[in-house]
Amino acid sequence: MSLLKVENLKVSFVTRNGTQQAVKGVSFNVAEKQITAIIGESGSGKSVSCYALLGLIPSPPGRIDGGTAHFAGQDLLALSEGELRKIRGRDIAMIFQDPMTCLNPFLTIGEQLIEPLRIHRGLTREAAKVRAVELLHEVGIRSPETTFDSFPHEFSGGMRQRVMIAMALINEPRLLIADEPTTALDVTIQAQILQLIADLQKNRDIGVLFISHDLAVVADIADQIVVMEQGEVVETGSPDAIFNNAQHPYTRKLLAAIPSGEREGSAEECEVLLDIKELRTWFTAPGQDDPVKAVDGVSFGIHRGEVLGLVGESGSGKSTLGRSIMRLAAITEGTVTFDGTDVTALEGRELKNFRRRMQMIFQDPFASLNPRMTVYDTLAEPLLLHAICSRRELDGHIAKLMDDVGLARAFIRKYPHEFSGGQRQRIAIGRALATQPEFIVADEPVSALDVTIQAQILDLLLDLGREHQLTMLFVSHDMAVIRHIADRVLVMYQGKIVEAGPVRQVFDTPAQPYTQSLLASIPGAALTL
Amino acid sequence: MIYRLNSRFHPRNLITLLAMALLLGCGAGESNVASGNRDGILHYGNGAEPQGLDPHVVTGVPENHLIRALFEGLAVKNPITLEPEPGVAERWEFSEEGRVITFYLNPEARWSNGEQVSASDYVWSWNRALHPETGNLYAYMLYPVENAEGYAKGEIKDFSEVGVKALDDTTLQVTLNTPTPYFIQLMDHYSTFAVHPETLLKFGKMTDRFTPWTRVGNIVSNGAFVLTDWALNRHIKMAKSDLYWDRNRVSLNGVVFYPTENVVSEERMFRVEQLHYTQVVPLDKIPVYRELDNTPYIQAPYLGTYYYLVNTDRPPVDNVKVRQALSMAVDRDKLVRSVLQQTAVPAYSITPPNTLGYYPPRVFDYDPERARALLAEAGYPEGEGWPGLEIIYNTQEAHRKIAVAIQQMWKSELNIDITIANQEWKVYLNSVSQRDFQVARRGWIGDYVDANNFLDLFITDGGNNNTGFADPVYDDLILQRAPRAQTREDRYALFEQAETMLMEQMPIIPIYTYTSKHLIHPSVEGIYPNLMDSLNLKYVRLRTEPTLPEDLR
Amino acid sequence: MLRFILSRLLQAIPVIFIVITATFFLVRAAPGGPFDAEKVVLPEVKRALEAQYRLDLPLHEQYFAYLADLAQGELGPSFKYPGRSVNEILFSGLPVTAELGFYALLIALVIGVTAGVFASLKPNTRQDYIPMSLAMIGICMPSFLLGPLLVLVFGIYLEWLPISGWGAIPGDKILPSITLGAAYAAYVARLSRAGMLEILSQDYIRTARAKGLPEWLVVVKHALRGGLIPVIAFLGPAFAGLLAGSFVVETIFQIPGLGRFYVQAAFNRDYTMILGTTVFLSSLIVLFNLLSDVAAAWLNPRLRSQFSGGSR
Amino acid sequence: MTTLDSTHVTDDLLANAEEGASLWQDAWQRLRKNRMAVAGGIVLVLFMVVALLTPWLAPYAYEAQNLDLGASPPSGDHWLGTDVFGRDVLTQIMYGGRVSLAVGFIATAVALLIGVTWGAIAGYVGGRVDAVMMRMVDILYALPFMIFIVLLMVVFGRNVLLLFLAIGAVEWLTMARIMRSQVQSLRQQEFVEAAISLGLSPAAIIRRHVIPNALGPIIVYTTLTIPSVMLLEAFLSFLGLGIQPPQTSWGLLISYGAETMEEYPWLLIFPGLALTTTLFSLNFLGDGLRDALDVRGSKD
Repeated sequence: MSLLKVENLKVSFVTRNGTQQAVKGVSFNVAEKQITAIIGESGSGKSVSCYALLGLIPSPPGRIDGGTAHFAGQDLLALSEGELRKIRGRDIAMIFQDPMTCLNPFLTIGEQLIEPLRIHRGLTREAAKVRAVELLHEVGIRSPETTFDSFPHEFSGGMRQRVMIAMALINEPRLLIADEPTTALDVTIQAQILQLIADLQKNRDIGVLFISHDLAVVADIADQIVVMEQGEVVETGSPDAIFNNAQHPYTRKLLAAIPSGEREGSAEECEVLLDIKELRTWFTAPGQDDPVKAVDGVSFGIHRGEVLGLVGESGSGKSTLGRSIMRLAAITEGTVTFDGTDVTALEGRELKNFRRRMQMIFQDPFASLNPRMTVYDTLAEPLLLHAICSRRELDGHIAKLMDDVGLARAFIRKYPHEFSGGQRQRIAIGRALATQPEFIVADEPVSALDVTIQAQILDLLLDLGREHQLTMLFVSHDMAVIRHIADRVLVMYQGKIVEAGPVRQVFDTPAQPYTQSLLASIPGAALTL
Repeated sequence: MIYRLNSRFHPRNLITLLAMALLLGCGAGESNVASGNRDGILHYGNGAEPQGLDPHVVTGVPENHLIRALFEGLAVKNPITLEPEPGVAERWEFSEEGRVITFYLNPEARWSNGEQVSASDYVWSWNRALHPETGNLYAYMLYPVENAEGYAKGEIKDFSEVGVKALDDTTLQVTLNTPTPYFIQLMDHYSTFAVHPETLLKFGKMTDRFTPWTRVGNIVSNGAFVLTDWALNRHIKMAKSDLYWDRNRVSLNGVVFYPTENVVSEERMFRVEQLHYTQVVPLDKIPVYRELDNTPYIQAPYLGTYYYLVNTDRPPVDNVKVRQALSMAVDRDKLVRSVLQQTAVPAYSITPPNTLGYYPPRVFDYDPERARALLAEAGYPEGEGWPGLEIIYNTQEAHRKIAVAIQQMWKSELNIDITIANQEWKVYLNSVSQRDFQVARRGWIGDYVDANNFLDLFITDGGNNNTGFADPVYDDLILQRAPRAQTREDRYALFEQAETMLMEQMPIIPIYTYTSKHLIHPSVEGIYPNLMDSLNLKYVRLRTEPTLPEDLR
Repeated sequence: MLRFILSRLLQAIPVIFIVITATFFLVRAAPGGPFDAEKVVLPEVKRALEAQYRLDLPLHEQYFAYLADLAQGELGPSFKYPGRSVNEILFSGLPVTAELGFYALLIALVIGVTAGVFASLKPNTRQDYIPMSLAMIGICMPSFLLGPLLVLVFGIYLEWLPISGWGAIPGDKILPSITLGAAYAAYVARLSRAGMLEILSQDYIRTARAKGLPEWLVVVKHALRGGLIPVIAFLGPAFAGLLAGSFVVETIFQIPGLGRFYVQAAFNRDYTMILGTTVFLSSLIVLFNLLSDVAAAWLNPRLRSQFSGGSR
Repeated sequence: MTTLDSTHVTDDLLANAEEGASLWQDAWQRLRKNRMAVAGGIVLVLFMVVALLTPWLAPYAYEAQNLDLGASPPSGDHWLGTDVFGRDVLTQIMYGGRVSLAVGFIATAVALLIGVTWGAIAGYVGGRVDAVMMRMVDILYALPFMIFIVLLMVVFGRNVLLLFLAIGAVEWLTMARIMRSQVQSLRQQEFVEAAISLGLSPAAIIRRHVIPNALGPIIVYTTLTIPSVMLLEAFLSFLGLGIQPPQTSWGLLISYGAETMEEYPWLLIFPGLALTTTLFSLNFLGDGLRDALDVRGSKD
């Protein structure tokens, strides 16, 4: 029995560079009381398809070119905006990817939560509140009465996503569309939210359309999987069929991209390149007395040629630690000794020379590249700044860098926005490598990327690391990624290092409960371990 | 919609609030003129916000209008003939040689608190007006009085040496330095008015400038009207005084003065009948008014001359031939006809024509041929080798227009380049007093109707000379010989002689004689435009009938 | 929050002090004095006047005497209007100008926000171009032009509204408020359009739509508050600027406000008046900038709870 | 690596690289496609060409008066009518454009230069430096403008250069504030951190990374500044600082025209049209430029 039947859906976008077909005749079914997952990389048209069903694509530039979508006896695509509005939030509800941006920061949680009830059912504020509080409780929010009047920023990402889910479920819809609901969350939180969605689906017998780029995520919960590539459905099947007997090469590629295994041949013990002693980085927000102890007394060393993984949830201080080492955050106390020099005291020319030897790769390749500089300019800047080469040799050096990071030379004059996320991260890596550094801090370099791209970038980093004999501090919240790339692991929690050791030791015999919970939350565990 | 907004801030509330705040029943009632005609209230457009109401402190035209409504001098001017007629003084007598004047005060003359206006009030007030600590800018009006100048300059300390005595309550004796034919006229100038001594002393010393004695409720005055309301930059309201000696002749029940700074706005207020009367009319509006039947626009000769000061120490205008050439190349008729819209009379000398029967000599004419010849004689044939010349004027539209027109006349007639520079008022005053200019725009409005008031500007080192013109013969004519002249004819002949000298030397280039411009609502009677622009509100009466011509809108 | 306000007020003290000092000496350096008039002022008179106003003292003594008076809230006597103190003139003009400014801002907000929101809903269509073009005209239309135009049309030809005064004739506040508000309305329109465009592209707007909210509710409830933050930030300095900038409007419409005194004091070299208005105005600028920061913070719950520093 | 190889690489780069070389060339390509912006640009260029060639193009000498003619409405001899001196209005507008365009662009450029630099430094350095710099802006805001202008006149005399300076000096304040808030938000961006970790000096970061990314709001504000500068020029000229008659400018023509709008409407309408047309052209060009410089385009 199908709850939603989409047939031959076509969507295109009219931009000033011409019309682009985003969805090219997609058909799929969502069965009642089941979880259907749509899998595909970003740009595959999976989100656009779902938004189009509810009339949520911005128009212009978006345009639905054809197709039908039968839901409860109506063709959604043929409904007027007013009729569609009655269905939205009542019969079909949505959860979005980023709970940080999808809740209105100016309104209280409660106000936003009861809106669908008041709109669609005309409930009084009081009646709606009773219902909302119940639901908040159900999605696992503690003391919902008091949090009812809180603002979104007072919640963590996971809590906000719970609020979003409560908001979607408040009118007891028959279909829930979840658009990458866990992508922006930490692994441990991700596991909880996935569990919550699965539980709620079972308890309420609703249909769920779950959109994700990560096969591992849906492996545990989906009843049916639809694989999309470039606006078309390439394969549909049960999870068993998809995982064990994938037909389409693209599906196989997705499967292969799930990070697994660990690095072979760990680097042998070498001299210590970077030595960190009792490092503290505290921030004092203006108007507040107590400092935030982001990094609170951390000591460790990194050996030359080693990849050291640093793992922890968001807010654990791992990024601040990386930035402190790079002298991007002001260190409160402690020393960072790089190749025998204490870098915390460097200034001027010495600092500049030190910067040449240490580079950083940032988390968000969309933000870490100057949008107004071409690849050429971006790569030329460090080369010229540190006089790595003369102006005459510049083109050659840049070409070499492009080759190294696997970018076609023809892209040299393009701007960052013209590249995909993975390509941008390659540019960022190229920029970091341009100064021929000895040490690189990689701050969650793959967490903003689709799984398939993630695998490529990790492999690139490993290859380049070997080739250039790089020492690397690899920061991530994802245990699977750390396992894939690191030689040794540090586990960070609330500004302190709680566990350290070789990868195999930490993964096989975690000593701390916190490490254990991190390991338990790796998605698709059944599949890979 | 059942759904109710809970947002604290909603545009709809704003709109309602705004509508309520602005449209306080926008039914626009009757005009000021209509209500004024009914109630006998004159609505008077009075130029800038007055500085104050203290006769010994303020200067300026708007203040003059106000003070003359509140106070009355010993003698006033007939609004038509300008001849002196009784004010506070019923009559006055000259001694034989004309040096001593005895004023007999009207025993009915009252302060607004009921007290009689006494001769000793005048002695006290003139002491105040002249006292060196008062800082009265118009103290010099009383300088014809014996020893007054010395007292004002601090050379004489004892006021009893000054020639003013109260013989009794109603008799005031004034002794002059020399016979001064225009002295009675000065009694109508506010700097010679009496103030009520006890009232002033209640709020401070005699010589204090800034006490609140002129405020509503404090002020005691002796004129036809009393102050009832004074709201800064809004209005000044006066009501008819029931203690004024000539109250039976006063027809108005009250006057409302409106301070306005914008000429265009004031004319528009008149047009929509918010004002009965205004004296400022935008130049370009005048032809429109002239074309109306029964026009409310009235123009009258005025005792003032518009001229250009020439700095006779600065080349090239240190050469008298250059000055003459410049003056002769100004086509005053054309200027008056076009730029000034016939609101002025071409002037060829400093004294306005018919200043109490005196007509200035006409020494030169508009003569471009002669001008070119003079310029060639001065060494600039056809403008060759001309070093340049700058005209400065204070920032004002009318001055600009004249400068632009004259600049072009000199350019086309004499082929010389002129630059024009406007200066902010105080900067301009500074430039003129420091004589930091070549040619500067200037105007002089007579304080009293007598050629002396214009001609004594140019005595050597006179404070208002500013040209560098210095001629002992001229000084002798003005300072020594003219005052001693026995008859009016002799005196005027001496003035003519001096004025001819002045125009031959040409330290100034006269341009035009002012006219006064009035917009008078047809319902107003008794406003008589005159040479001194001296309006006595006690003669003004309002009728309800005629209205503004329809096609004015 | 309280600490932030206190620290800003503390910062304001040196600012205002420097403004006073600089103004005091700048004004004295300007040519022409308060008593210069067209007819020459006799030296003996000038001496008397200078003595009455303390101008005969050495400049630094005048300065310290002024500061001492100021510390007691005394701004001194006006030079131009003898018998009136600067305090008195300020307090007579302030309510009028503040009222005028308030209406003008209200008009600016109502018209500007409405136009800006409409434009932002359909960017790059006629619904956007027309209000935005009007806004451009509003920005370049100086009030010395708009005021007389409004007077001609509504006051003289149509005879709907009074053309001058303030509070004397019913409806006489309408034209000046519109004239003063027009330019600000134009700025508000542009700012709110930009702000709304920014907010309307946020994810949470999509969330609101997904809930099935009607479009007007999406706009009014979810978008407006965030979209107006740039407008709020603009309002503080705008209001302070409005008090100084109302000069032209006050002159055209004969309004007894502060703006006329502020400008004319400079022309008259009314030393105490210039200083008085400047002290007053600089305090207002500081105050209103602070107010608009606080208001912006108050609108934004994130800033409200953990107010992060910086200024403006 | 051999030299041969690197030559080959260079050829390869040049042969395959797509589109132009710099941000500006790229922007130019985009700008050309924006019809309104191009129209605006053409109008502005046209106005500037006319302004430059005015001495040869103008139908009359600009100071030539015909007092007997006086103010006359548009006619065959005088297409846009004459003013009270009988001077040709078209000629006046052409000559006025020279002044207004020059003042508008140069004074705005001065304001831009000072304001952007000041705001960028304050916003980038932050902390105490920022507080001091912005308090200085506050002080300048609060000083009485009129007195300032009068003093300028006295100290430097009448000088058109001074006019640019005076206008630039007041207009840069707002520019500095806008720039500062832009820089403050850009400073948090990862690409600025990346630039720091590359070892770029703060000056280079501001120049290369911050300012290009803040161009959008700067351009928009600039297009709004130019017309207000033109009107400010009229006010200053009126006070005596700036140009003197018979020279004129659009601002002056408009303010004179406003006085007689009832009697001689053409004296207001035509200069007003000139200013408005310039303003709209600027606005379209500015919006176009902003979009063109926004290399991300419509994709995001």
